[in-house]
Amino acid sequence: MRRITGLIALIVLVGFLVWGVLPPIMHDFGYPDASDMDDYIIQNAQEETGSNNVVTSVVFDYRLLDTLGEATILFTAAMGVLLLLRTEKRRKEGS
Amino acid sequence: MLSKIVRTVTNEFMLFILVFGFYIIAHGHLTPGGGFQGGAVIVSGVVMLLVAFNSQELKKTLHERVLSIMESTGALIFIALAFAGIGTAFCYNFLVGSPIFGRIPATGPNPGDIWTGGVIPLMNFAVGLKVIAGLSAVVLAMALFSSGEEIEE
Amino acid sequence: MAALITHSPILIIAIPLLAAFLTLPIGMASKKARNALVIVSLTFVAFLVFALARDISINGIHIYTLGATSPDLTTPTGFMVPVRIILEVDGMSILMGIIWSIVSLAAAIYSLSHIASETGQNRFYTLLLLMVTGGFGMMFTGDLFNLFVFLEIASISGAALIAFRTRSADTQEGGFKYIVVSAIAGLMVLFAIGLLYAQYNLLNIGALAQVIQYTTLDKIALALLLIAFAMKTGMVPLHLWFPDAYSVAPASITGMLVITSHACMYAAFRVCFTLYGGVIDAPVVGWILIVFGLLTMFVGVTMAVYQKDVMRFMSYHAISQLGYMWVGVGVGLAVLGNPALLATYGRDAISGGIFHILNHAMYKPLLFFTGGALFHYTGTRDLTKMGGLAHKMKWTTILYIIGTLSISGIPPLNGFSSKILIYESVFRFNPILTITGIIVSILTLASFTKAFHSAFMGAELPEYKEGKEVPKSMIIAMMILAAGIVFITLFPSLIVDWAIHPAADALIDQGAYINAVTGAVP
Amino acid sequence: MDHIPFNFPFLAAALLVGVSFYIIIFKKNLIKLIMGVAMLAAGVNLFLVSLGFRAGGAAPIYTNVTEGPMVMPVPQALTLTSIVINVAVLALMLTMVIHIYRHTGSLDSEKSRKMKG
Amino acid sequence: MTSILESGYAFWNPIIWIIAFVVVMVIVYFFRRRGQKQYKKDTAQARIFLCGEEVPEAGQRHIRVGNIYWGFFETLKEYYNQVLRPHTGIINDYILWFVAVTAISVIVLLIAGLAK
Repeated sequence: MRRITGLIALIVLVGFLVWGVLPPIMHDFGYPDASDMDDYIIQNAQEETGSNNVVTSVVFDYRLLDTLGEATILFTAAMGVLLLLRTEKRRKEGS
Repeated sequence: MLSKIVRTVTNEFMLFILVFGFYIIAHGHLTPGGGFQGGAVIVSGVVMLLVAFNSQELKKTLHERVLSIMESTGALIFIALAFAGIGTAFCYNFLVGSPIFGRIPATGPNPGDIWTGGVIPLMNFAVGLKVIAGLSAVVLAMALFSSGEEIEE
Repeated sequence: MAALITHSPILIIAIPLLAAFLTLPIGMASKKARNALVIVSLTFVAFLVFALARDISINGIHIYTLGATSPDLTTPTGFMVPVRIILEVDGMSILMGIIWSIVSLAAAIYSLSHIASETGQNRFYTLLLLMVTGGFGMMFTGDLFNLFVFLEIASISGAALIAFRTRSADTQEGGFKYIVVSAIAGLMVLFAIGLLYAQYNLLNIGALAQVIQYTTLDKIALALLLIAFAMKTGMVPLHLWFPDAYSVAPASITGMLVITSHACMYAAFRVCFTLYGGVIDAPVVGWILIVFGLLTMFVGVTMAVYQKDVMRFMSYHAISQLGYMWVGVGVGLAVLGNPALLATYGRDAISGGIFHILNHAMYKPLLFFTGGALFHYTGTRDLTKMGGLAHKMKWTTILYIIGTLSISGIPPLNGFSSKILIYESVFRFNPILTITGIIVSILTLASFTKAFHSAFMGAELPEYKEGKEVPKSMIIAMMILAAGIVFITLFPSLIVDWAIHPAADALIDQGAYINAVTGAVP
Repeated sequence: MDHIPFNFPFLAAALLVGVSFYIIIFKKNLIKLIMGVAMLAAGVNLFLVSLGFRAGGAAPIYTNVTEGPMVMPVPQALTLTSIVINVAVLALMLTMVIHIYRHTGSLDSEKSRKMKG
Repeated sequence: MTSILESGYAFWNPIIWIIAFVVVMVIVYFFRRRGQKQYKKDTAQARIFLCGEEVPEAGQRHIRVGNIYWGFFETLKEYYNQVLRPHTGIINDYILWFVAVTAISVIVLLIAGLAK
């Protein structure tokens, strides 16, 4: 019972996803519809950030807050792992 | 702890892995790569050490405490660089045009100049430090925990 | 001061982050300095939030472009599309921000003594501050991918905090369920962002809302976004992880998790009203929200009556209260396309839903804190082992009574004033919704009476003869929230005029949000 | 360069998402479930990074590049961020699974379950 | 007056409600004053009377949570059998519900799009 319903739901959802990414609905691979933002970045990245690597200039200048959050997430994960794997031997105020 | 051959080869290769990782970190604004990628390369070397020697051996040289301090330091440098531009706007790339990493490369294809990029190389180093410390702390903690002995904070 | 206000959106996000990075080195040196750092930073953030709220009530939407040559320069000069990340704070965001600042401060104060006997406190406070950062980022950002990043920050730190007490297996199970659910919801959000990016090559919410077409891909993306955020919110039938995660966390974290689920609800509203506002098939989506909201209300409360674990019991009540907000805002969304009905009762329904978010954010953390106080006193969450605790825990009893009356909508407390807004506006849309709401309210009162009797009433049990009232900081934290409840109780229309109606209008008025980004005339 | 039939990279991403959902739903082993989450992340990342491709485009790096179109940089940045996020999520998941196995001695999501109802 | 909340049909004012509540309390207290005078605390009058039986200990006397609302659950047993079935506590089921609800909502949205 669970298997049947699960398979039906899964097939329906993935069917919609596959249908959505096929050509009539999604743009052809390699020929995107719009690219204003990326064209602007490719043209002006060198003057604005002085970096040859446009991806790095996006990561560290145009979308720096995302990168800050990403570094924060890595920090969070390290904190969480070290928190969960901490010693339980000392009962006194640890860390 | 694996055989002596493995340990010796690991010791030799660790040097090259470190050099390669730091190269990727340092040239993040010129060639593919950056802080995260180079840090991951170096952490892969740490994992190699972890396989060759066991975790107790590695624990003598790498302490969680030191690694946590290193990670906090990297994070602090990163956010401090982000804060430094707040005169104009947060995250502003304030070093472009300044004497430090301030050169503007010629528009279009060019051979590349290490002395460009403003805060980007510095942030690459901060992120690299952070990734090295954080991921190796995670890997070491997991290895120690699953090898039965508890880590000390 | 003016510069402080100008930069306040990013400062509110960045100061807890900076404090989080500083917590571990400082905490290794001294415990008192660490606690002072946490409390002071959160207090300063709360002050900044209120200053920003005052500025927004005067000057309208506050916008902040990160890394631009000037913070209000949203698009590069001579270019129509925003390239950088933009923080956009309007009435709705700042209302959520006010809630989050108050509750996080109360939770930090509560933690001071609630986890005083545990190890690993430095990392606990670090993760708490990171969670605060994630919540503020979710509420203030105007960029879809940035929303995803902050959602992940809040989820990961929340999961690590849920599993904080590693000595028992159920905490690990709850944290694991929470992080799996969060990861999958976040990835589906990311997939939807990719679908939108593929068509419009934009990530900014305002700029997307200007050009969005409601094509087939947009419909799939809308479904993915809506259901993913609803799953993070705890909407029936996607609520199954909710009690498992909330009941095992430390009580202070549970109080904060309630607000993170409200933040996900805010994101869902933002997607429905602002991102798709102009093109959305409003009645259909509105009815989806209403139907799931009714299910949420009813199933949540009936499951709550059944529970015997005090924290699970309150978690199910949190679920059922979330249903009121879905129904209220769903009714407003259903009539979004019809200005006459919107003016008649749609705006009131949205206001009621948002007002209920505010009230729920005051009394549900209070109730979770009292549950944590019971756990702190008795060492168990099992209601069948409790009894006669009112003899020892006088303050906790009084605060529990306040929360109970408020959550069951007993006049004159604040729960009533938001529920009557929802009831009377929703009644004109469809009376069934109001009747269900009243039945759920009655069941809520019944179940809380049951819990109150079994935990507090009765003669003093022999096993709880010794022991005294919970420490002072826990009482203070509960007092803060109780004071908020009393204030909202006494001046409901003050709150509604100053905070709730601007928030509802910020949701309804899509053009203002878009203009703030693109500067185009509506 | 001509069109790739059936948008093959997008199709692969969607199918990868489907396969990983199958794993997550039907495999009771928690480690397999985590593998499913990792595969889901891989599918979404493949979708994101293939969004930015432009036919015949070079990598958006000006160092000694040949003239011509460049692929979009922003999807690559988003993919980098999402990869790191998923690394963090997986690390935390594995930690919790280690604890669950320590406590219950089972990796089966049904046997190691303590809470229900 | 900042306490009047205009809600659709009518208004809601907590101040007036509190004033009325206080007035009623005063009246109730007045009635209570005129009650039985010769009631004395801490005497045999105050002890619990259980048909002359011995009153059990505090631990036994307390009605635990399991016994409250027994009739409610007995009446709604069928409903609870139904509503408890999805609450399996297995993580796989949670994701299955997510996939199912997403699929249903996609179908609903697309059909609604076709309809107009």
